[in-house]
Amino acid sequence: QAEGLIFEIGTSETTGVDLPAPKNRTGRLGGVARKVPTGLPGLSEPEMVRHYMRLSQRNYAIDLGFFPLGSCTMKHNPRLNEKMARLPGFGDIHPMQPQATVQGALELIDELATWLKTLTNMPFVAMSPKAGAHGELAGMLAIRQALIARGEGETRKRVLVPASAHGTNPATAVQCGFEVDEIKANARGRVDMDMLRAKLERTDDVAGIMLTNPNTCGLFETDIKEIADLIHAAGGYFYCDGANFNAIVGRVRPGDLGVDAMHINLHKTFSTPHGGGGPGSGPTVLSQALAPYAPVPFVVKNEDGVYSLVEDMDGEASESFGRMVAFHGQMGMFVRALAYILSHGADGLKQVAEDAVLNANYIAAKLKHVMTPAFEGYCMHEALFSDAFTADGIETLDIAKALIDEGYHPMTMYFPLVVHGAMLIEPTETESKATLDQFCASLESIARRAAQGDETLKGAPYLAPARRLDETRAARKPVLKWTAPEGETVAAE
Amino acid sequence: QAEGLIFEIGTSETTGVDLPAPKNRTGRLGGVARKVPTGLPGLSEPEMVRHYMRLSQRNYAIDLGFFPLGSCTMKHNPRLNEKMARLPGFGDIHPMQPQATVQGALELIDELATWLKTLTNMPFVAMSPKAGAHGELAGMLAIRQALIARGEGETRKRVLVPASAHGTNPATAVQCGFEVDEIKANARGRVDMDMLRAKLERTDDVAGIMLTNPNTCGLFETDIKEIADLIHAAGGYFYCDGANFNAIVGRVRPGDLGVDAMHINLHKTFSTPHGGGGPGSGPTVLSQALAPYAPVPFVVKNEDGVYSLVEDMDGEASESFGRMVAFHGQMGMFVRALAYILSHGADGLKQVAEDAVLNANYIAAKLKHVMTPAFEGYCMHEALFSDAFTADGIETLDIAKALIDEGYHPMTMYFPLVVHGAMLIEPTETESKATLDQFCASLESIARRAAQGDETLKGAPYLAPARRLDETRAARKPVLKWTAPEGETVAAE
Amino acid sequence: MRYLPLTDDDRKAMLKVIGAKSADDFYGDVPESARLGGQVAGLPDHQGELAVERHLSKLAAKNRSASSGPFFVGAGAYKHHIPASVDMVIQRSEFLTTYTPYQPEIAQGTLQTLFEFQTQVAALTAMDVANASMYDGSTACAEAAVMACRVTRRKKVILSGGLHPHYAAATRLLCEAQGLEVVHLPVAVDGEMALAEAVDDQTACVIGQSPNIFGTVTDLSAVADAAHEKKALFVSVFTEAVALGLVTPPGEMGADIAVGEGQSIGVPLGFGGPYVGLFACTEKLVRQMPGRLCGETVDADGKRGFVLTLSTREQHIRRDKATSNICTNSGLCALAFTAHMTLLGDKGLRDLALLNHEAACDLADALEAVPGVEIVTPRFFNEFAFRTPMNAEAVLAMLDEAGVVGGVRASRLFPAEHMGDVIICAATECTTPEDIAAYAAALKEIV
Amino acid sequence: MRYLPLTDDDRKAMLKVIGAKSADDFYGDVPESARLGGQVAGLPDHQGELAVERHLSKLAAKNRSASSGPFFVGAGAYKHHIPASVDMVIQRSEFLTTYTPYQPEIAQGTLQTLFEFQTQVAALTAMDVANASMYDGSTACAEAAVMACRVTRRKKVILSGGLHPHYAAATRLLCEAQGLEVVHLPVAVDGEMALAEAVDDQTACVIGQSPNIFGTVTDLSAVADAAHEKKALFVSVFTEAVALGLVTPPGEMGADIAVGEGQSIGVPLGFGGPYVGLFACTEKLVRQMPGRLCGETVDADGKRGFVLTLSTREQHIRRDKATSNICTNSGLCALAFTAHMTLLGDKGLRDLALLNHEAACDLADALEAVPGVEIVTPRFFNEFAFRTPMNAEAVLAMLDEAGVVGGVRASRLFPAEHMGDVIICAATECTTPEDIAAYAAALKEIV
Repeated sequence: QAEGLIFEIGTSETTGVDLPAPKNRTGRLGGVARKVPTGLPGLSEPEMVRHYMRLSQRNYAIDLGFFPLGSCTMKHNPRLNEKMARLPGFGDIHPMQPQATVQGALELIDELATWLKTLTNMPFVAMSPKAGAHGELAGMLAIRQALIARGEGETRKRVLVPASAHGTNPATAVQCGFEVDEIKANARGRVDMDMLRAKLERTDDVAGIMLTNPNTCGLFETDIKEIADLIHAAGGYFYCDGANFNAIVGRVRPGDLGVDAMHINLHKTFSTPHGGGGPGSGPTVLSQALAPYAPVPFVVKNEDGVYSLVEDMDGEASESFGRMVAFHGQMGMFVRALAYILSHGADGLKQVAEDAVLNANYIAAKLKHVMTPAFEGYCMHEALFSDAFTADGIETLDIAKALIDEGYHPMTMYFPLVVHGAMLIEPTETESKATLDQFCASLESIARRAAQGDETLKGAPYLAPARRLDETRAARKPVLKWTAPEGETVAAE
Repeated sequence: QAEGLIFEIGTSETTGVDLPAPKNRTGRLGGVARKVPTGLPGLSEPEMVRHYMRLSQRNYAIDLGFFPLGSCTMKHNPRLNEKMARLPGFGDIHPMQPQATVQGALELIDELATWLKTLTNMPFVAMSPKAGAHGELAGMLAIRQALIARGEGETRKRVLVPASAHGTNPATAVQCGFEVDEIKANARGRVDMDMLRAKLERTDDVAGIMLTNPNTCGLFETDIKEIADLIHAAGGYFYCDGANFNAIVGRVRPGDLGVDAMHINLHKTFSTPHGGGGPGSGPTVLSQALAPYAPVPFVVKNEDGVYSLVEDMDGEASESFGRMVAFHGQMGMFVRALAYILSHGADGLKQVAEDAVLNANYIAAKLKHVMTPAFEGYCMHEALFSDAFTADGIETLDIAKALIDEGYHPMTMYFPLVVHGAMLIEPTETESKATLDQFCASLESIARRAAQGDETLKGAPYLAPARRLDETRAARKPVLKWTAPEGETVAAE
Repeated sequence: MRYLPLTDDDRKAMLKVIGAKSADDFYGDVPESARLGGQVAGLPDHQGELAVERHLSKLAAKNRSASSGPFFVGAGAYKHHIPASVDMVIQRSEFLTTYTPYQPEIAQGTLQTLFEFQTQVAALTAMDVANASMYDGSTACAEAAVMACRVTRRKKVILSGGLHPHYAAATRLLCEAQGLEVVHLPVAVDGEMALAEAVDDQTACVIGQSPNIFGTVTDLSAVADAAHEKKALFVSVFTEAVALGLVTPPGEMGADIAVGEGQSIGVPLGFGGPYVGLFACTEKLVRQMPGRLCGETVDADGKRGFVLTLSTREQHIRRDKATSNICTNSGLCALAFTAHMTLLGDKGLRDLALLNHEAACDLADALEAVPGVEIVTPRFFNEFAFRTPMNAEAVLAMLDEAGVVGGVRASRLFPAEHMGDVIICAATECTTPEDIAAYAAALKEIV
Repeated sequence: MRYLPLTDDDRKAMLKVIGAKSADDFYGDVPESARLGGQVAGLPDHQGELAVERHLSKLAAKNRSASSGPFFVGAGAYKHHIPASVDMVIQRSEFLTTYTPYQPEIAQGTLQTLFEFQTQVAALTAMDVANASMYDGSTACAEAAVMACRVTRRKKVILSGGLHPHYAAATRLLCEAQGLEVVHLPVAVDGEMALAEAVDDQTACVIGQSPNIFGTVTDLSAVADAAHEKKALFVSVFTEAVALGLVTPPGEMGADIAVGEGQSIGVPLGFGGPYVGLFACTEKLVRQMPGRLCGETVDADGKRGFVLTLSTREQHIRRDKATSNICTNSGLCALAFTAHMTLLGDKGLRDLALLNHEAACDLADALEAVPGVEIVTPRFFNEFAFRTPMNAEAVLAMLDEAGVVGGVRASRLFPAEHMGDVIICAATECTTPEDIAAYAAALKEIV
């Protein structure tokens, strides 16, 4: 059943490519030559294909079934998008080609930027961030630069961050030299406004706030406009974590809420495939106040209709905070996201948000009698439960693993931290009612067993490609690469 | 676990395509309008993708593991070939476009034809047959036409066919109006030459012989040249079934053996994917004697380097037996086959044959002590065993199904008919020694259980997506399509 | 070499186990005179992937793809849009790289899709049952003719003058090889109904087509009635499967056998193949059908499952008594068809058909407005013939220069007929108003 | 709409279960002023697949692809051939459409490939350990700098003058945001060794590149020694991963951290992203690494398995104490890298590297023969800089007209430097003798 590692099945003399024989000319290397062989194993193509096909069968995926991983927004990845990204005119162009030879690429970036700006009602978007957390970095660096431009770069260092924030928020703030000041959630799962007001009694050290909306409890921040007003009044900026934009896209424009910066995870809202852990893409929309500090490069359309890249920090970009990455961002993801956006249109994107929210509320409604809803009232795109309903000894982890045996990917576990044993279920808009009904039936049955203290849950999963894995062991004495068994120096046959 | 039928999960109002709204103009139809709705269910794209992905998981495939289905030649299907077939210049051209706009396509057909002719040392190849059996038809129709041209079309009707032949051979002969006269195999698994000579005592009714070489016992017909001479002396033609060309490609040219016609299954020898049952492609090489009768259309290269299609039965094709299919054959398979051929080259194809034969003999050598080899001596590309070694009550079927539980596709069962409980194992050249060793160990263990009469074999497979299926029931009262349950007229929600 | 996993060390070790000295030992039965000294002469050695890709890309670049400009060629193959997810499904390893489902326990994926395919084809054609596909429409037509002769024990097959000439040729070839008589009625744009007149007591079947090669759609119910009156079968042919979303399907007309080309749904143009032949018939004829059939059954646990069935009709069991010599279907193309049809559904198919018809109507309107052009097809779906005041070959060549691939000249299809001024052209959902305008403008320039 | 499975009937039924009247009910918390009456204004409605495909194809057609003619652009991204099987692997549903392997029991496919990836990267760089990939080479470089400061508790980062300027910019940005000092040595074609002079007691790390932005390869062992003497770290950067098959790898030079771009192996040019950052270091620094790590363990049955590990370094556990804010890797690109590397193996990689070097040597020979052209890179792998007698921008524009994409002008990379006459060009296994001849001929015409 187990598939061996390539190091166990390949040899360093085998190769799955047929290259012309080199002439072994190394004359211009100046003797800077590798001495230690890599020892890397090769496989013939049939062996290589089979290795990866077999390994793939040990994965679960959205193409195979329901994947309600809260906050991660696992929706259908249309195959048209893959096809488009592979057009030679997109997939096979070099980031440093003369700009005259990549006008279509620049136009595409501009077109996607226009959509993002219009959907958010924000005047500028930085396209180069490589992922959501990188987009946070872009936004916070823009805030930092704006404060420096105001001469307050050294004094305003405090960033307010709710306890329910994604871990990336505080981490990003720190990466930008800020200090994190935590705000608690109130009983309704929103920002505790009293605490916020208290935190803003002193204003001269306030850089801004990082707030997720809809927040990580799956709730819309009711007081968001007041929060924006308060932070602006305190001289700070409002960073909105846009990870959950999927719930409001096409229905609510963050620019209308007073946001100064917000990253958009293209894979969450616009369905670029997550590929088992990336790549992401995190374009960051910016308010008029922050736009001048946006990173280079960016695309501008000239009056003659020609697109150009602003790469240097002069002219239009003289106030830019600088360059975040080598090239122009995740072009491959831009193509996919635009294909998705054009396919839906403004009407379809509104429906996306509504169906995502409808699906989540449906799950919440169907399960509220057997599980413990974390908060009252309607949720947005994800339903959040605490583990209060479980019997002693049964925890969220057990329920998650039991779902695997029922043929589902588990929900997000233990996040947000503000809810005990949190279970965050995000169905997304691309699931059918039939799927939700089946899932709810399965989860209901597991929840009942959890409530009754069914000990067999502790052993789950029983039917997965692997049984429960020992994570403690992995961390205690990390084995991070394959090592040849004693006596073998290179890969074995 | 089971995946519902589309009729059970879709609705006739759902659609997974977004088309512009039609205007419902039907003015030029003249009232010839469909009255009964199709009732066909549609699925949204996410549902459609998941349906097929889940179903796919109920299949075994060469990409996943060893597939030693004898006579079927399941070898690695390179993905380059798929990529090439999808180039718009091949995949998106119409068979009836002006010939000036498809010169590259005609050149490709000509280039592949040149390879096939050179590899077989035959002067002509009919490219249009759609599959192996269709290639047989091409060859036998050419023979029929040649006999008609000789004025012997009505008298020479007898075609000799060995008992071990593929079922398509006698069926094809009959389709062409011939009568089948069966020849037995000798103890060495080859044509019984005495019987052949006896059958050829009368010659005036002999149309030809249909012989598979290497034959379906996986053996090279030792007397093949004598057979060719005998049939020619009798005034008949020699049709060679080329299904097993994989064993000799690049090493032996059928034209050197006296063959008049031979089809080549592109999927077997040249690795075009078999797609769960087709499409095939069966170009048929023809000797000088039969070339004039080849079917239209065919490609010729003019002196000015321009390629043209001979489509009409005049000029060069005035003796043609006619047209077999609507267009030019399986172009998509031609592209794949040529990609495979160019990748291997003449040196690689020779290695293909040798490795295929080596792998088969290796299996034969490893298993001969626990199973019963059908014949003595070396085999070609497949190893053949009889069921003589099994205990009473255990049969070939049980061994095959037990192999499924070991993670393999079974070998071919009960074919060729000349061997009792035949097990025909064809590894092909694209399997590694490690795979063969593992397979042999598994089969050896099953064979030992079969020899001991282990009754649990009768219940296999236990671990497959389905248990043993009731084929008798399926045939007794055939259910060949889904029918709505009582009370539902169209597809259900 | 990249596709061959054995290393030289492996080969040596394996030869040792076998007890052979070299691979030459295995070829000892090859006649001396046929043993090659080395590799086959006159052919190049192996090449890397980059080199092969370059060579084939160069050839591909010499062809003009149907999507690269205004394109109006039909005549039995149609340029339709194929959703990307359809190609993804057929590229799935488990579908692409498996064999005929001889071992049903590990082939339920293929078998269930075939069962769904059969059901869809039956519904589309409004027939009782369908098989798991044939090579293409033309061979399906030929098989239908010989099947009709088997069923009726008669020897005469009558083909309409509107039948696709390639289908007619393929049918004639197979019939005549089997000693059957083929009567081919005069070529006619609108002559399908002549079949009703032609049928007699010796007739095994009449074969009519709607839409026919000139695009003409006809309700052939009267032909079916006439045939049945003589105890002959009516075989209904189509080359454009999308048409059945809108025009009267074979089953509604009383067809005994319906055959056609399924390429339009899910299968790329691909210069003519591989395509997917559709074959359906009435319940009572099922045991005379050629080709593979998939049927429902249960497994040892009583669970629903699918198997190939009624294989006693087939060559691998019946050998010289088989209903046909066919040993394969067009599995992967059938999968593409069923996957695309599953996306479409009834509503999608009907809309698609309407869009096709509307595009053709727009095209006809535009061409009709060109002085000297006369539409000769009286009723059509998405394809029609028109007469030009000039030689059609010359017109098409000039259109070609203007960047418009204008259709097929009737003289290519019917070299023996006097149809030098007729062009057959098709429009589909891929045809844009700009394409149509370009066609009309170019034609106006020419004639 | 094709991606939305809910029907209107479903929506109604679900609202009823929930007890809501319409979707509007769910948005009751949205401030009045931010509630849109209808859909977002100024944007078009949904389009079918054909329309979207046409629009995007049109945009794509406005770009000149690297494979469409002689192409010599490098400078941090390289045109290499990617085997078709690599793309097939990354398009596999189970890899493409899954998430970060948070539930290892149903993510062993992803996890094992990451473990294999880490091992390959460690072997390629000759380092002890590697992580499961970063966004790209430039961000990996920036993370290496801040990591070095964390490890050494020092605040000074010294960048060589041969470091890719984009890498330098990204590194400077992150360092300065964290209050770290960045010293950038003068831009120089062959100045990596200057790092050895520059390192002092305050230095957290020196960052050198080989091959550097001008293509110069250098054995930086002496730089490593000098850094270690001052208890600073040596960070070794590369932008062309294929080079490591032939030139001295970071580990052999004594690097503490090796970072680079992995695009060259398995990842398409794609206008600059997504790419795959490689990050490796010595064993003792592992707990200070940024990014995801996959480790070996066992499951409840004692079988080998893999999990994400040492996540206590990461933001989702450590939050504001994390080693980095990075929350994703470049998983799919890492899969492409590892799949391609698995095809190559040691032998394939070495041959590939040799072919690259030989192509560049041939190119250098051909350009050197053009009067007035001077190669300025003293030792190179597959990329070098040359001086022209004219303005480089003008030369490149004229080359472009001749159909040759000749490289990158140094003035685009270093606008502040006086390098107006320098062109940086690269050759790979995709470069043909004809490409090189075309380049030399065109250049001869121009200068």
